[in-house]
Amino acid sequence: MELWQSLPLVSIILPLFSAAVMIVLRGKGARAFCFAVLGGETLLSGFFLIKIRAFGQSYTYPMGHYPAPFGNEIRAGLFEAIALFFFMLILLLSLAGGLHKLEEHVRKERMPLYYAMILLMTASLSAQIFTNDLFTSYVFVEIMTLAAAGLIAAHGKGRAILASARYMVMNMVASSLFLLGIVLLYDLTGHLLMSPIRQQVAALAAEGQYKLALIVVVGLITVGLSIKSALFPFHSWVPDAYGTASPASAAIMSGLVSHAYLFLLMKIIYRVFGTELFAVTGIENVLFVFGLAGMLIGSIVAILQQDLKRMIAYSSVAQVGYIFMGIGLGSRAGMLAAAFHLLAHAACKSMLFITTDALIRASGGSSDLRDLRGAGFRARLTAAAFAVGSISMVGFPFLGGFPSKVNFVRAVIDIDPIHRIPVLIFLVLSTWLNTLYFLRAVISLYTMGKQDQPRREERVRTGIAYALSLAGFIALNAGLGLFSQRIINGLLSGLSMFS
Amino acid sequence: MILTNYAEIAAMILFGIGLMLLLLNKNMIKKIIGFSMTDSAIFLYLAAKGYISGRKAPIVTDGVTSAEAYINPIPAGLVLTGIVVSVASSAVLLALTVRLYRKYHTLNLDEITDRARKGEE
Amino acid sequence: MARQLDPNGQSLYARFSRYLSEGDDRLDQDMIREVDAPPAVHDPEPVPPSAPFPPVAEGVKTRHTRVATVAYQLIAMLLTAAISMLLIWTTAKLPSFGDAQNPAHNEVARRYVENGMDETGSVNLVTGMILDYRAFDTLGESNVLFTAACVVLMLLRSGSREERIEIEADERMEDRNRDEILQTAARVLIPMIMMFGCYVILNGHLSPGGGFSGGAVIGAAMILYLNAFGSGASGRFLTIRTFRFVSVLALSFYSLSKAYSFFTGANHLPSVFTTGVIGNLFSAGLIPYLNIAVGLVVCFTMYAFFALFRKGDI
Amino acid sequence: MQILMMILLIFVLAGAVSVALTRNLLTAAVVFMAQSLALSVIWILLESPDLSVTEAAVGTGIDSLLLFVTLKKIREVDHVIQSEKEKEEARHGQTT
Repeated sequence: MELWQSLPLVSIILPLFSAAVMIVLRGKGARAFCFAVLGGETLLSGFFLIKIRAFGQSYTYPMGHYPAPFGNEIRAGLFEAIALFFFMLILLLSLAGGLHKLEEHVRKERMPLYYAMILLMTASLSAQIFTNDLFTSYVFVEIMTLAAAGLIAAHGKGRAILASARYMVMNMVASSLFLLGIVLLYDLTGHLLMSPIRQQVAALAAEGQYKLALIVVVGLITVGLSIKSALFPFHSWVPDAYGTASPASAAIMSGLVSHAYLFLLMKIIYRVFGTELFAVTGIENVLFVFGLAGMLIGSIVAILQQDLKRMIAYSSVAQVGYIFMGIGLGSRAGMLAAAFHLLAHAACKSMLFITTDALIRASGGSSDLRDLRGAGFRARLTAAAFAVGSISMVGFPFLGGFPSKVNFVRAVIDIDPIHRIPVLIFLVLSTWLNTLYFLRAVISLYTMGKQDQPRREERVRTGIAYALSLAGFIALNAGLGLFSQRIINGLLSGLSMFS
Repeated sequence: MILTNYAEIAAMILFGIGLMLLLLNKNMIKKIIGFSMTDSAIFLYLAAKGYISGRKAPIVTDGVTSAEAYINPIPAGLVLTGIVVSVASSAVLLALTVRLYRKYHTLNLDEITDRARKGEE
Repeated sequence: MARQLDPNGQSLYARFSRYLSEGDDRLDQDMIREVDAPPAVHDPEPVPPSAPFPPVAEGVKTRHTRVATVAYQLIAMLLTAAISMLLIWTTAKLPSFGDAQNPAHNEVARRYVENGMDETGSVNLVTGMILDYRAFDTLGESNVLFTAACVVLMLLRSGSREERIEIEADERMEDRNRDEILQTAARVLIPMIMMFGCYVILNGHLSPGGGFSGGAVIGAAMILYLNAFGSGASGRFLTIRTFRFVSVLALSFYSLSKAYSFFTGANHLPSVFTTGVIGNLFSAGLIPYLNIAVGLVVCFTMYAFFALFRKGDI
Repeated sequence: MQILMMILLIFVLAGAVSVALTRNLLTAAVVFMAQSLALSVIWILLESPDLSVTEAAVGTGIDSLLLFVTLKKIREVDHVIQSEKEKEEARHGQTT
């Protein structure tokens, strides 16, 4: 066990330890310490990515003195390393970007608590990515839910508290269903670690015992995690949560929280049930149908929105629909397309939420789409970032969105027509609807009505951190677009060693 | 099967009642009690699964360490962790209720949403 | 003090100081009424408490929302009924209650029972399993409690200095009408409860209990102390500073010691903490120290929850 | 053992139904506390004493205590609104 192989353990324990230390610090020291830890964590995950790529296969790291079925363990592979690196990068950039507005919304003596929650969320993110045990994933899912509720309520405004309460109620239902699924699975198989469960479940499915119980277990765990990651029918908390939270929280919530649960769902499907059982129980088609519905209805409702933040929130519901449709295809290529879209959407959505800060300031404080006219000239870099994010989501080449759409099409070419035709139709429809509401916003950014001429010269003052974070986001999206083939190969080999 | 699994079935009925309370009731305090009930139901189910009739609690007494003498310790450990998770989540939910009541003077979630929407425009 | 103390000023601070000096009784009524409903000062747009929202008349609700709520309730009722029926049906078919051949009682459980005492050194196999075999969950566990404490601190802790002074005033009011029965009972009960709590924590690996239950028992004793003797008495020791200090100490000790034992375990290095003589008080390697750390985190967090709910500050 | 277990389970379920039906929040909180106590006895019957100590201390002790404190806080804000209304009527009474 070489030294670099205990990097996953460090990436879990370091944020936990520094979150505990954080509540003693105050003011500038707290902020510097938080960014130091997050920066260090990003560097560690980058270094780990290089090492695991050279290593070539995934390994299990026992947490404690006892081997696999007896003690707890974490498992690290290439797919986990890529996901952790991207999520840490996005977290760092969104926190740097949203910092200015954050200090406006959150009172000074509550900032250390906010940083503590960000660090706890980092720890639970890396724990969910690496864990190989179901009950540990439930405990860290709970940490992430409570921290996310704290992030939404940090805003302190009445509506943010209401959004946090509605978020908590929905997620508590989801956590109970998820926990019940784990408990039933433990009762059937006697194990909590994913690989031993897989053998037991395969044996049970082969003998044909407990058929109904297995379907119920798969259903409970999938429904629990899809409520948490805002799949179409359960997305009622999304517009409030992302709409009223401050830009940094909304970016982190939409970019990381829902995607961490999605990553966990992918891992459970691959490692606990196995794709064939997942297909046999029919839950796969349910996800497929809800994914398609989410793509369409999410985009339609986004068009009807007047508020900028709510429009972006509904567009994230639509993009999560893409990912679930990819998972619902059931094939390895479908999962690959879902994984790539997970990364592309996380990078793009966080950028869009961060840009809302300066855009709203540029359009005189109102987040209404109609007042956005001419904001492109008053906040140049922000509008450029918003434009890049929008056209990336729409699928413009050289940016993140295009390769993921190509992946979806490639995933659907060689499978049975029952899946192929609806996917192609819905892909075209949804991309068309995306262009409607995204390009409408981008065009209104850069058109100058007659009455806006005098306000042309006013520049919106944005700090250096804000500009740097937007530049980093644009580079990230462009990198996703240009190096997409290398990332796809990495994901492919990661998925092959994932189960 | 029905007669032997009466503890688990009672747990599932409690789970159903708790879930119904959580989803249907509009009063925040009722929702929180419903949520705690759902969690207690799951832990009742889990602990009932760990029980082996005719065996003692998993504390080694006078050196007997054969597996036939004690029940399965794993569910007890999981439930111990779960109880504290459910208390932590109820505390956060209650804090949110107090803040909501101080601002909107009602516990009814739909009424709060109406007042929030009215307060905004 | 940027604000100079205008003696006849209407601000609460001034009236509170005037009350201290003159003890004017009419002022009491005013103080209690105003202090009880702390205006949500820290909200950027505070809703004045004196203009409560007119209750939303039934007619005002548009037909759309009324139909939506009825539809939502119908679907939710059907959904919950369907879920619970399905669950009851599956539980009836699952392995039966209490028989030894259930799949759950497999070699993992057998190993925990049979050589649990030798490997972890703890007589109470459940604590051994929680703090040694599956210690990663319990590390996550105490951090769930810590996250909840952070969120409640952020939500309920009153921000500005004036608010804290108002709440101090409110506490002074309540201190005066402490009833004797609770105080005398508390004087007898609290030491007993504290002793029982410490016993449960320290003997976590020998008898039932452990960090969580012992911490909750001591937390309950501290809450009883706060209720009986008011925040003035409990404020001498139990303040926000001690809460921060204790939870930083306990949590960092916990995560570092667990990181050490995970690291040594993964690389098969011999760990410094051996199981020692089974049955002694500090015998099961790290377990008693971890129990103490978890106990401290739990008891101070439970006390913090109660204090934050009751008077907005620990 | 089985009969006591069944009685306690019926008590817990009856408590759950009564919480669902009652309108008064205080009775709901008290019934919830009683349920926790019954659950703590059930854990003893299921041979896991750790859980009964924890459930008794945490479920009955802290969880219900937080419910009661929240209800107390809500009563206080109610009491303020009543005094608001009386003052407004009094002022209204003087002006007419």
